[in-house]
Amino acid sequence: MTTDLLDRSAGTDALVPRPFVVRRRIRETSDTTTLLLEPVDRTGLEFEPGQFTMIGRPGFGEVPISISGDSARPGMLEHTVRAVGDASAAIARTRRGDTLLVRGPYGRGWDVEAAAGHDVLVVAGGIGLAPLRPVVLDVLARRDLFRRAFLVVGSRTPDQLLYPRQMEQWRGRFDVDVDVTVDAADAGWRGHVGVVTDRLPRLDLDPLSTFAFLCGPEVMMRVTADALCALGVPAAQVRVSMERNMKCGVGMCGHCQLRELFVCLDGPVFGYDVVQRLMTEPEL
Amino acid sequence: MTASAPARRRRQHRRPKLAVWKFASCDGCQLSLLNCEDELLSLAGAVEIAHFTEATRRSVRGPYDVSLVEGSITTAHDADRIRQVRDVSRTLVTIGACATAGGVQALRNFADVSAWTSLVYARPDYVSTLATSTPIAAHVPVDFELHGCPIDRGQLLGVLVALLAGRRPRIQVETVCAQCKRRGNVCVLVARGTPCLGPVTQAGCGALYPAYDRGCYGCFGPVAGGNVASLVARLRADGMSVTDVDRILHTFNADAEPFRTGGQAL
Amino acid sequence: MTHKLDGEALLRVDELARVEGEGAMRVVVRGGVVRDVELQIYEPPRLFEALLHGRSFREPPDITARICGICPVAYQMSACQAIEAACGVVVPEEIRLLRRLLYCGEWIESHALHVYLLHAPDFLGYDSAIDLARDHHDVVEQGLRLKKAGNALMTLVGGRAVHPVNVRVGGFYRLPTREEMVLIRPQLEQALQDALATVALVAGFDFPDLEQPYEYVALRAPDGDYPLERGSVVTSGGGGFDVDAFEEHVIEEHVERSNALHARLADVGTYVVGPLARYSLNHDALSPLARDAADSAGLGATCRNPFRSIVVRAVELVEACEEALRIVDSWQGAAAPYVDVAPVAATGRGATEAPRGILFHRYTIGADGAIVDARIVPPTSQNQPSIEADLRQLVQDNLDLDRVLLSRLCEQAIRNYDPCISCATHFLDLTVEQT
Amino acid sequence: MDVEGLGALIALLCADGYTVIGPVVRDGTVVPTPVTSLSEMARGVVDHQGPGTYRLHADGDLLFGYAAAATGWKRYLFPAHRPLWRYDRNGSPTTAAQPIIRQALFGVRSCDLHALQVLDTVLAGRRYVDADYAARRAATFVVAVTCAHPAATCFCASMSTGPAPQDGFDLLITELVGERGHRFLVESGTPLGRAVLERLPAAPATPGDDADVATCVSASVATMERVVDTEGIRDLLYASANSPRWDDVAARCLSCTNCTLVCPTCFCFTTEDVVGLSGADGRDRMWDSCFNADHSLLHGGAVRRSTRARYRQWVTHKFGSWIDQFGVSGCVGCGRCIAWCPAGIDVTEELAAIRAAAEQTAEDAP
Ligand SMILES: Cc1cc2nc3c(=O)[nH]c(=O)nc-3n(C[C@H](O)[C@H](O)[C@H](O)COP(=O)(O)OP(=O)(O)OC[C@H]3O[C@@H](n4cnc5c(N)ncnc54)[C@H](O)[C@@H]3O)c2cc1C
Ligand code: SF4
Ligand code: SF4
Ligand code: SF4
Repeated sequence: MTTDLLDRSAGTDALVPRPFVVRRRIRETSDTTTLLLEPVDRTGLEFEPGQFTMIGRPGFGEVPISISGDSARPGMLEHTVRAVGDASAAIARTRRGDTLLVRGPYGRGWDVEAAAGHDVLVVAGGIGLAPLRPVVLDVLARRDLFRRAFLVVGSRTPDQLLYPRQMEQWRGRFDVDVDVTVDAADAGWRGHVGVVTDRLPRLDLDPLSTFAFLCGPEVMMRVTADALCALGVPAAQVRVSMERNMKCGVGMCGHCQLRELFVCLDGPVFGYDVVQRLMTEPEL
Repeated sequence: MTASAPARRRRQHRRPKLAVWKFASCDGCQLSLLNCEDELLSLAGAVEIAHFTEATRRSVRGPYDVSLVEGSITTAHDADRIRQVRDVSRTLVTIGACATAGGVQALRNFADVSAWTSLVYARPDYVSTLATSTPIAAHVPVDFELHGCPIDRGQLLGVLVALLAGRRPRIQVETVCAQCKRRGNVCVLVARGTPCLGPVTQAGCGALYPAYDRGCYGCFGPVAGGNVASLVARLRADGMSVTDVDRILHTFNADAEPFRTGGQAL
Repeated sequence: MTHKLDGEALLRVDELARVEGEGAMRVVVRGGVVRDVELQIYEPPRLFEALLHGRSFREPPDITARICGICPVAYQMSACQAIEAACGVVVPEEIRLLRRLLYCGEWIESHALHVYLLHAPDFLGYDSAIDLARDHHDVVEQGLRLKKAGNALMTLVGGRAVHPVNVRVGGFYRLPTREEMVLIRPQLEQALQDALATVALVAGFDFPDLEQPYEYVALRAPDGDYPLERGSVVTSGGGGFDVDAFEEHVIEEHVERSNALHARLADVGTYVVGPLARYSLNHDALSPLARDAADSAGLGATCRNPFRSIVVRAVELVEACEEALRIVDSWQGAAAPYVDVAPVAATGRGATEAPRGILFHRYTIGADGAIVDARIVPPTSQNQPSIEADLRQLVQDNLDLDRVLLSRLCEQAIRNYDPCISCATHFLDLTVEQT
Repeated sequence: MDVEGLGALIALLCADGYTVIGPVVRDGTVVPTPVTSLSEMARGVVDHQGPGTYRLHADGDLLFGYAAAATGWKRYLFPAHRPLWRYDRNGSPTTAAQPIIRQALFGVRSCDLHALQVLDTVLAGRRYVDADYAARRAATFVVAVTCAHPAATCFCASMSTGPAPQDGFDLLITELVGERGHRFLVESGTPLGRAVLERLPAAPATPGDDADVATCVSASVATMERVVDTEGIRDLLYASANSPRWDDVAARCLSCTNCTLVCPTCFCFTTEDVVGLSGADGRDRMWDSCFNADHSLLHGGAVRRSTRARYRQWVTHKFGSWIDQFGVSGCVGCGRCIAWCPAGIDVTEELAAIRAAAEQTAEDAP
């Protein structure tokens, strides 16, 4: 018998969720909703930008969702959820007062600290802006710690853009360069049309002193990271947030493995130097 | 959200209407619903059983929220009838091998039906039947298919519960082997050389057969992506004849790909 | 407003409910006389006898089970018996008892289903058991409990309730253990109590008057057993023959309006199989408890009112529960789960008492074990002519009845036979027609 | 000690409140099953294993004359299906703690001892802990057995995980036959084991015993047929992501999950919300496999769609990335995946072929 194991069995069960109550819901786009959740036991959820929770609606299953709120205000848990399947749709359509079940926060975040004293480049595609919003909020809150700040946001169409009001505020600031591009414009769109990589040259980056944080579809991250590396940004200074199937979020269920990496524990945020090879191998 | 709001309003105002329809079949799958003895009355409280001839003479007019369809299409009349059923059903769920794969009666698809009819009936001219037995999905769009001959009671309840909650039913795609190992059965193929279709059959029965010391005969149909050719190679290597391989693949899901090719799959 | 059937009238029920399968009824009345009665079976043909051609002689228990989800065990038992007869194999006593136990499970399940879910609502004026449950929750609960016990027994011996997997030619794949047998005992004891309560319940129903002079045909089992898994054929006319001579005595005809075949007894004509026949020809073989229950329910030694078949089924529930308990208590295991059966080029016949009556199978097997010829005579096709005769009599006797009520009465009369249309198709729409 | 001595050990463990789980013959195989006496356990049986086959024959009178049990001990520590949590009376999710029983695993071979250590690391040795596993493990007494009769499928010697148990047991039994009769040498590996041993009627070990054990072990190693060349195996696999051998094995692999579910170290699980007619009740957890399509499912489809990718994931994880993740190999050489693969796929053969293919490519390269 191993006594140390006995000690370990006494801890809280990582697989048992805590109930949270939906306090506010903001409809972002036709399929995406931001939820503000309050823990029933009033114990706030301290997190680092880039971390996620395992969140479920009773009876519908549990899925990993990034925390999209302000890490300086942990009392209210914020998630932006795109309804793509059963679980996410069920979560996205909860109403004020409904209970959701939450475990976490889990995973390794963006490590914004590391970018202190450098230029910060945030590139987001679609729902990818959700895990990056805490980065933007953090950088803006401690703006003096960083050099230049760029935010490049790509969206399929103008009406699919997340957080439009906040984006307006950020655009209004002189200490951050906000650039929004869409794949397909509508009549009222006066901004850019094209992919995010098209926007990189005009930024006039200082490659060696740039920290880039990317999140979006896997191909978009790969193409952007490759473009940045080609510009001379060290791969270790390019961070991407990976997505894999997760049943536990704590490195036990085996589902999120990317060869030797557990995306839930070792990531979801990785330096591009770590995952570049793994991202190019199909079906890994 | 917009998509769910009408569903919610509906639920508040009335219970969803459930209809059960029968085509060419043995009634076993419908019976599985009546076999939910512990849940039957609460189920009847949660839904309005609007049409179910095996259980009630009252039939409430459609449209129906959920239609469970048992049986395959073997007559021209039934081919018309299933279209009418589809028209009055919001969600149509097919239940059982007959409805999802044509059933055991689809063995006619491999034979000469007029010869068959005269074998059974003295006056084959009195019998109107199609040359084939085809699954419902070959005639109308189907929202969800529940496999098995017969279907599993637990899976049926799971599907109904999901639909009641406004959720799409989900059944894990995996082989009978996976359930067999979880159950702690001893593999009859490996330990006895008993022919078993478990490695290529969709799970659902709870790996019943191996627990009864016989091989799986595939009544839940082929698992998606199953490698029938490799299993046939093993069965042949164990000394099974092509005829016997054909027989084991050609039972209740005979006309489902890739069971259809039978011993030729190699 | 009521509509009576005067002059020329047509009474039709297009979709018979609470029967197993699809059928309809049509009765034509002209000048106050019933001219034509038809029970139509539009259950599409599934051609089982044909698809058995060329299959292995080991397959009929699994394949023919799929003829009917309500009485798969009956098909498995008759098939095994016929094939074993062809191959010259007699299974050991313990295997026979285990088969009888499995069969008890099916009787309990099937009878409970029919009595409570299909037939009782007619007597109590409800559309279904679910409506009945709204006013008489305990009654329906009792029925479901009984049904569940039957299913549990089938699951224990057969692996599952619908299309059991444990039956094979020569016996079983796996024997239930002594512990498993002991575990089911309390459920069977409760079932016996529920069965006795069922007799008391249904004995109190109102039964329409109808006495029918039919020839009854049933099995008689050796050793004073109530017939289930074995026996030879006897008739109320005093006749009798071996199962092997079944086809010499029973003639099946194909009737145009139906996908089912009608059977007649040579020299006699219309006959009836099922609970009424079985009970009337085997009253002496009932257990004392079942016989007492029948007595107290007012059933004589023979019963000729088809509406009272519900009481007979209840008595048979008592018999089946008791018999199951007896077998469970005496179970000592068996030397082997099955005996080896090697194919023999021969023809074999088998008949057992399905819940709805005699189910006959005949197979001719080739030396390689492939089936050369197969024939199946299910109970419902044997009863179809009598059902029509009952309807003719009922409509004639009740022509002054309101049309809706008459139609209901006819449906109820059809349900007396618990017709299993899925079986008969190899079988119903209730229509009385205005011409 | 003699056979009676072993009987006394089981009686003692039972009396101490342990549920003794020992190897029992069931359906023609040896399966760990709860027992109350030695007489229920397998005896005088020998196993014949090969790719896709397992047969048991009566032979001799040995208690441990066969290799590791057909199914491992995993399910006694990591159940195939267990409730994770249920709602408590206040509607809060609460651990669905099942009563943890004290159990004695009787007859654990060296490969399975290593497998337990692997699971200890995976499920209870890192930041997050499977509390249920840890509790079960803490309540487990391990009686190991020196493996004297490996099966044709075994290759623990290659994996440095056997056949002689080194640690991780409370008691260790070595079955010896020879001039001095049929006897059992029992050693303790923990204070707890020693305390049990001291209460048993056993003669103290004699100087010759150690030599007899050593002979027994070397004989065992000598009979082991299969080998895996573990030299640089992780890098080999990482570099072989596009080996043509994956296509070859994919043609045979049924993607049936048997190999992963019999493997004593595979730990993948999935979860499922438990819902009744009256609503959600809680959540369950069950064994899953990387051979299932749903395992790598993302919105839009599975990452590993092909059998080729799934087989590659399994082998690469077991023999390669496991080392990066947990510092040890994920394979303990028990050979179960070979015997219980319906297609008879032999992982040692596949590894050899992958190595050969890699060497071939290296040669071909200028
Ligand atoms: C670390 C991380 C952070 C994420 N953050 C967000 C976020 O902030 N907002 C957001 O809308 N989405 C986010 N996702 C994606 C989200 O988890 C999936 O959209 C969701 O799991 C889909 O599940 P479903 O049941 O609705 O879809 P279905 O298609 O019905 O799912 C089927 C199965 O696949 C799994 N699955 C499907 N898609 C994914 C996926 N993309 N990632 C992981 N598992 C998947 C589900 O768990 C389930 O097992 C994140 C994913 C990860 C891994
Ligand atoms: S699938 Fe099988 S059980 Fe279901 S109705 Fe058809 S024959 Fe009967
Ligand atoms: S390797 Fe063998 S056991 Fe594993 S999934 Fe493939 S066929 Fe099944
Ligand atoms: S990979 Fe195979 S041999 Fe290795 S531990 Fe797992 S089952 Fe045993």
